Amino acid sequence: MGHYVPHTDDEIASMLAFMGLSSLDELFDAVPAAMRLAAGSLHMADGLSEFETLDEMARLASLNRACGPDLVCFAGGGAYDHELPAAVKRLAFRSEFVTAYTPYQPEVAQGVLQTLFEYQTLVARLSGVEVANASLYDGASACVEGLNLAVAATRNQRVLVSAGVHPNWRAVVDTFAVGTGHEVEMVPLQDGLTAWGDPVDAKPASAVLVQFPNYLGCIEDLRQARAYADAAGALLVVAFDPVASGLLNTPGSYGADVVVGEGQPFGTPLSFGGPYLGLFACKLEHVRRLPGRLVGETVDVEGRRAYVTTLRTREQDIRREKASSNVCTNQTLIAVCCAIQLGWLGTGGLRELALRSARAARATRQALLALDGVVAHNHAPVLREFAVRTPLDPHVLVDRMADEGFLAGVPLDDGGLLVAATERRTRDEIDRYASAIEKVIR
Amino acid sequence: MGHYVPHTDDEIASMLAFMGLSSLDELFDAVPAAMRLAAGSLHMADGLSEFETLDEMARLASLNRACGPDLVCFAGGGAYDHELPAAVKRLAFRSEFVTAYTPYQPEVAQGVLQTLFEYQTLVARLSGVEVANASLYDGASACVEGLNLAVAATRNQRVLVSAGVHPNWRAVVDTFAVGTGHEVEMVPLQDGLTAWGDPVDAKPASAVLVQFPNYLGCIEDLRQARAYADAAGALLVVAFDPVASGLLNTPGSYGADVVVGEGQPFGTPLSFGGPYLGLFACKLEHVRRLPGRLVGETVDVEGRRAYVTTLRTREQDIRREKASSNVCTNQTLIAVCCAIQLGWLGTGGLRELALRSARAARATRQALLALDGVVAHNHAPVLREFAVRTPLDPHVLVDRMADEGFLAGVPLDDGGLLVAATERRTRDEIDRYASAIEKVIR
Amino acid sequence: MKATSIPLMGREEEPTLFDLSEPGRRAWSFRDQGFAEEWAAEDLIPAEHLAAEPVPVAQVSERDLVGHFTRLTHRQYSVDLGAYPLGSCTMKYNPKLCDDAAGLAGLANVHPAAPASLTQGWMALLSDLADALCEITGMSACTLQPPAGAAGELTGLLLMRAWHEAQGRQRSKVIIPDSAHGTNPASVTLGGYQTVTVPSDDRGCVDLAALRERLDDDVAGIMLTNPNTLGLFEEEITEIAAAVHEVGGLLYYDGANLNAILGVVRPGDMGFDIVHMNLHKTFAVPHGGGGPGAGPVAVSERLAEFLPGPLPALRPDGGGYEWTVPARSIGRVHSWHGNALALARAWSYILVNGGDGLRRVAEAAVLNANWLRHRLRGVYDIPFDRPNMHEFVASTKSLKKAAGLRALDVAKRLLEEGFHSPTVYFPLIVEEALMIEPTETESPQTLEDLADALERIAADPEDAALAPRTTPVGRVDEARAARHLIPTWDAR
Amino acid sequence: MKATSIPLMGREEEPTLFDLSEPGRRAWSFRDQGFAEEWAAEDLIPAEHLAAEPVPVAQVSERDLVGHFTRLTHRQYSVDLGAYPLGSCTMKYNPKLCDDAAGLAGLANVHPAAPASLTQGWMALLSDLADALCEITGMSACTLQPPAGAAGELTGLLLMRAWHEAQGRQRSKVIIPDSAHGTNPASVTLGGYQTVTVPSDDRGCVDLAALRERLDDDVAGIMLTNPNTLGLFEEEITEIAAAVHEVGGLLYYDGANLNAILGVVRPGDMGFDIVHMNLHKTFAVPHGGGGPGAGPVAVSERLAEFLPGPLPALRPDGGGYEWTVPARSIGRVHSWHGNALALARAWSYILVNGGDGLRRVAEAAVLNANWLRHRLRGVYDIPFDRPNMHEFVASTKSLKKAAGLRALDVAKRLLEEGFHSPTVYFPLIVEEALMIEPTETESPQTLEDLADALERIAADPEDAALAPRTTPVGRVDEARAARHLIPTWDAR
Ligand SMILES: Cc1ncc(COP(=O)(O)O)c(C=O)c1O
Ligand SMILES: Cc1ncc(COP(=O)(O)O)c(C=O)c1O
Repeated sequence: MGHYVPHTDDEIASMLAFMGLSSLDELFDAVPAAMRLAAGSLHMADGLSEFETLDEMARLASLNRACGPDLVCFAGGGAYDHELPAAVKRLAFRSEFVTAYTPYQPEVAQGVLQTLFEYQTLVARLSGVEVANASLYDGASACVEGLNLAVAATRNQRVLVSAGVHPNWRAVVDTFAVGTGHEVEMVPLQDGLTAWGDPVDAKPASAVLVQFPNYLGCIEDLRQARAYADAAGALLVVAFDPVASGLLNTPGSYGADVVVGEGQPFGTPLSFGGPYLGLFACKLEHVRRLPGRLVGETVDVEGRRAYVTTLRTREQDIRREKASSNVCTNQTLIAVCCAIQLGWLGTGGLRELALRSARAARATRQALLALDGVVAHNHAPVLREFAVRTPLDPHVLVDRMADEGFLAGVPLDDGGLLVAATERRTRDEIDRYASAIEKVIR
Repeated sequence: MGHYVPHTDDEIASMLAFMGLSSLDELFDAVPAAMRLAAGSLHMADGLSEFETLDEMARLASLNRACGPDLVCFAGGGAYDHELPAAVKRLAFRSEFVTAYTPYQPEVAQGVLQTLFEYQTLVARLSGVEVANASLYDGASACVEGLNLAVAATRNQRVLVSAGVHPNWRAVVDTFAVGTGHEVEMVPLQDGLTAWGDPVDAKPASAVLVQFPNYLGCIEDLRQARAYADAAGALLVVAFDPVASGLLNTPGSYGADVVVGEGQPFGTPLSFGGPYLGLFACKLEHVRRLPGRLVGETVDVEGRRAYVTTLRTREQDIRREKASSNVCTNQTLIAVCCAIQLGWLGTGGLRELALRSARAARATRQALLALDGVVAHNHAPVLREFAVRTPLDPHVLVDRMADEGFLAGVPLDDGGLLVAATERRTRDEIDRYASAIEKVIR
Repeated sequence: MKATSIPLMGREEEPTLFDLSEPGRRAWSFRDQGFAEEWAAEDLIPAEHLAAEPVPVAQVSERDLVGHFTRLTHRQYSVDLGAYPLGSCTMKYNPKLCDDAAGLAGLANVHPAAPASLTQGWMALLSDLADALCEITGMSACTLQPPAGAAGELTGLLLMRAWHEAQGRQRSKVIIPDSAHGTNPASVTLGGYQTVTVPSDDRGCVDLAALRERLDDDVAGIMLTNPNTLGLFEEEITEIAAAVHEVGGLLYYDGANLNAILGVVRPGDMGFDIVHMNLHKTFAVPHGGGGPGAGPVAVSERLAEFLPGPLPALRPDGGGYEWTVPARSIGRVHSWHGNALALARAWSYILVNGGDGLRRVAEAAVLNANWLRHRLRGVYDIPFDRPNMHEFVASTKSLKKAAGLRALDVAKRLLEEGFHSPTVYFPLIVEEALMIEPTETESPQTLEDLADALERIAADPEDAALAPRTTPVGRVDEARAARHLIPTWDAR
Repeated sequence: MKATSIPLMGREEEPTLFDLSEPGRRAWSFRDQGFAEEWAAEDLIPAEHLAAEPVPVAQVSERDLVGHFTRLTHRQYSVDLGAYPLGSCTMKYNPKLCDDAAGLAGLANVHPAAPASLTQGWMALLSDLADALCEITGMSACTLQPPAGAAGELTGLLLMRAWHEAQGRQRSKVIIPDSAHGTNPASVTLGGYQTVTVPSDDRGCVDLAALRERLDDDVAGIMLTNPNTLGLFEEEITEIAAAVHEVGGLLYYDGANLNAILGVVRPGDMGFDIVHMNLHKTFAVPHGGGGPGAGPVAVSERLAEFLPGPLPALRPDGGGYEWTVPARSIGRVHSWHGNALALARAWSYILVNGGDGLRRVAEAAVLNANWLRHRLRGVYDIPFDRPNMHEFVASTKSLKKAAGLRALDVAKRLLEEGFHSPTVYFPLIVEEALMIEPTETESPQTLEDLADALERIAADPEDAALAPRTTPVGRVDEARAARHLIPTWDAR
């Protein structure tokens, strides 16, 4: 039995007596007897001590091979191995952030609210549009909400999705489209970039969804996407890598209407894929369709600056079946991490992060392409991730490379290998990585 | 160069200009030119990034063999491998506790002050005397201060120290006695317990210092020590293991005047020996000679309960060369850990901790004594630590046992091996330990 | 930089990160990568993509970063500071052990796209957790992908849809009670269904007759919370289940209130087909100021083949775990495997409690809520004053009429008393509702203090209208926030 | 249990752990040890030693434990909350990185009595750190055992004694300036010496003539802080050193103010023979509310053989590190190897800063202090208004005469302004002293805010007398605490 219920037996007895009851079981008299379980009916072990529990968790953890010095990470594909400064962890894990609920009582929630306000400001800046929400679940859900907004705004169910969008995100878009009835059409890639086709032939659509850089790491031409969207009467929804904004023009600068993305690169460890952070930003004109929470600045009765969740009439608890989204619990704590990490990076650090990642990617790419049998997957420009082809099945390659101490990359369906590099990767690691690849493909 | 100085070059320039200076070097004009170093003169590497620093620290750490599943700890000798609950670490590491100074401004230091007040209460209860200070450095310094108090109280320089007191603590007592001029006499052990001799023969002394249980784990007879101290006109200073108070009578119950000890078992990891926690408590009659800080309860201007450091006229900053001690910075954060850990244990948990440790020690002792060639070192009663003799030199044994995955114990100067067990040690570990001992002594 | 922004010393505003920013200041540092060729941005990125100016973030020292966010935490209430009887939210104490568990490098540093051979520990954990959740809910199979309750609801509705389609039928309606949480109707819409509301009867439960009227062969199913949002157990659940099943509908269980019945009764045994759980309520995943949570969905045998994939499963050859996708899967609902570290926390919570401990959780939660209801009788209205489960709903209806005391005033005044407020104005069917969920981790002494505070508040409605006066900010002008929208610092 | 005790919501008292205690409640749990034989206490311990009753500790749940101590932290100011210009204390920002470093299991879980073969990492770390400290101070050898500055002082005095004895002479006096910290004379006494005080001259430095008068062959040495406690560099240090050395005395350097001169000038080059450092000042070991610190002592060549042991040293055979004890060691001064984890923090701080960074630390610390002195000219008295080092001493002497403003009032009023107060009434030679040490980690903006606040305070002495009014408690009755001593809850 756990040790987190404080009641002593005496206390239980006297509380029951206060209510005229004589056993805990009587508390459940409303439950039809036929379905009630006797104590101990669950086929589950009894509770452990805290220490045995942690031992078991450590045992499970030891069955994984985590990224680190023994498995140097060259994998990306939506989850990146960036540095995590100590200050960010310490601050974000302060229990006031960790154990608060959604800020329903702003008078005692200014800590979370102001942090979210700062987060929204940062996400809006990186996106290049005016307003950002207080987070969504992950990159995939952000894409879904982006398309939902576009469909609601244009009242057209047809959405165009670039094949360069993360395959898992596309899969989630497809799953939810069954409910919303969106007609999802995929636009293929050509040599790494989305082949939109001639705008003249564009049929009406609500949304054009493109990833920037795309899943293959290639930097899409957002002017083309914007032009195609305009021709189709669609909103341009860009799923961006926020790290890219350290070097590249923002999606907003190309006229994106909605900017979504995965915030994991800022302050969140690989975490086996979650909790991550769905970024969502849009032009101010769409703010009343914004999914999820939005924090706004206001004043208190005495005129002091204060923050509060606002435009709440969009939300499910008020608008119910007509809400802009069903999201309630979001990923606030991860947004807090993201804000703090961006604060740590600052203007200069963000640029350095992108630049150093790009350098490492360039060095890695050069080292791989110098190997016999390794060829480029495409010829589009990249930032910190790129694809190659090797003579080996990529799954086999990744398995063998694990024995060499590397997470070599993410296998592509077409037999390619997706390789990412971050500011953590050094010349030495890259050289050892290339040598190991040379060895395993030999 | 580190990144913790916030000043930008522009700011430095304008601050210098404000003072009519033109370079940072000019700030040091008061330093005679002959001894001034040019920038870069230190033979030290340039600063690293946070991440490289942590890598280097991790490299150093990897050169140690830490206690844990790969090196199961049966060593004690003043440093014990107890469980550390997550809650205690999280609370004690909150930055308000960690980054505050000594509570000089009580109005904004009630957190530390109240915690120390609770700590003092707990230490006084475990000691069985009325008052405890806010911590000293470690077990050794607590012994030294205990003797200093006794000498000051009795104006007799002769102190009797049981040979059962931790050898390192005795060494420190000897070191500092050179300054204070105490005449330290050692009282030998006989079959594990201090052989005080007949009180009738006792010559005047200021202090009788005995460890409870002593370094060999044996439970000293404090009635005898008290009687001998009385006969010598000495104060009884007991260096206790606070865990013992979970099962045994407190030192105070035997009439100890001063109770000192090592607080590491409550909430502090092995830490290669520090920071640990010097416990210091005494009868109320000696409070004006108490070394170090003391927190007292009082009220504020509005009559609200408040805490403050008190009887400060004992202290060095006021009394200077006549102070009761020179201690200034103590081990407050470790005292905070101790208080929280004791709160987590509570009355029942403390007893369980002692009982389970004693059980594990009994089981370990039985398992060892069942081995061919292993014999008891002495026949005195023990709590959670005991000594044995094996056919092997204990240093060699400890080295070989490390290869088997155990920290086998602490070698004794007389060829014995000191073995400790705590509530963490399981039947299974004990059996494996005994088998390994059997193997290495074969 | 001034610490007066912390209530410890003053009550001034805390500047934003942007106000603290100074050009050229920095906290960051990176390792030396050791490149001989120091490519410039222009060497790496085609000119047309390169930003002319860096995006402004903020420029602060690590010292100021730490000061800023530490001060902000002093302006934030949390479970670790005190009781949080926020109805429907199950703000129980989150054992610190679970933080340590989720912080293990062997869990936190695993790449989600790493091959199964490198992630056996995670797969075992997820598989064990899914099994336990099935056992607790009386279900057959479980997906851990949904990252929150609402995501679980939508997943469940898509499962419902897939199942109906597999039976070769199209249905368009989903029934929900008028007491339902807002996410239920919102999810119904996203699931492509129309919401049909069924009223509650005067006992606060689904009006069975009214339900029967609404049931026909266009009804895909019903979504129920049981105990419902009034904290009452739907005593006629067997009849409800039979009626819905009879028209070929499915029963969806909104598990937000599962804490009440752990080890006592299982949704599967009540007749439910699909269940979501809020691990951030029942299983002590901390709320994080609004997430992340985890909203696994468990289903009965007949729905298992529709679950999202991939799922971890033991390989038939005994060689560890592999990923499998159910035969007729509706597809992915998350980028990866769900909020994995939150799932790990929940698993550690289940291990430490065990089957025996989980039942004790429910018992104590229900004990606390009932005791508090008894204690507040005569102080506040208790619209449905009969044995409740883990929470109950009080109301200031009479006090409002008599003395103008609104639920909102109680909420604000309670902050001054050192407690977080209950959920107010929900469920919608109770006027001036105060929905109180003490949870099992609050002691009888805390409940007594809370009751005393609520009593004091009821006794002085005028004073309550002025509250809160001791919080970092006073009552906040919400209308102004909406009217004059400032969603970012740049919009100031 | 009530969270009103946190200033975030109210300002009530926080109950003690003992007030929260309820019989039978618990937070603890232990692992199943798997013993078949469940020996009872009576089976294990002779009856005469067994306590009849368990010692009362407290009986609280983990939830209440966490609530209690978390609330207490909201009643506690700290560097992480804001500036802490406490003179002589060097309350700089402590990089969070160092927390991570000291938290490494490979450091934290090492037994201090483990054989050298298992602790090579620790020995390398300690040896590297000792070398770096020697390089920084210009010394030859270093012990890391002393756990704080005062312990370092006493160690140093015993080294002095051992050295004199080795020269075959007995000396009885140690000279300290009247501006010295209280630990200096207290340590002198414990070292078995008599304190002889040398006055400061009107420039705030050691009066060289007065010193010469006091020097004779009964003087064992002199203890100096340089820069001294007025923040002034002893410009005649070369002359002082020569004079002391001439009578066969040694120079002891109290390193509390080392932050001012890192990489700029070294005690060894000034002529000092023995140096202690406060790693919890200069090298960013956090103060922990009053410790733990670390007070290593470094010495010149001729004193090396007297150092406490054991010391880690590279084995002559190249096989790693071994423990060695200097030939004429004074013996141990710590139970083990000093405050090892604090030493590890300091080492990580030195690594991250490097030689270049340490000098920058000193430069910025001195820059900040001088700027602030300039800024406060005309506002407060600056008794020694000339270039200072890392701190300076102001005074309210004139303001007290004119308007009754005491240093204490400034300290209390500054708390309301969101800053910790400076050190007050020290050094003793300055009336109504305000000893201000901003440290290098505070930005120019923070200094400006601090100066503004100090200006406001000087402008309204009457108001200052009422302060603090916004802190968790108001001015505390210290006299009552001493008169009516309540050192424990049981003494209430
Ligand atoms: C009854 C009920 N259903 C559903 C939800 C939605 O869950 P989530 O916030 O995890 O999306 C909640 C959350 O408050 C709830 O209380
Ligand atoms: C000048 C001076 N010397 C010595 C000390 C004593 O150091 P510690 O507190 O580390 O014992 C201090 C501490 O404040 C100090 O400021």
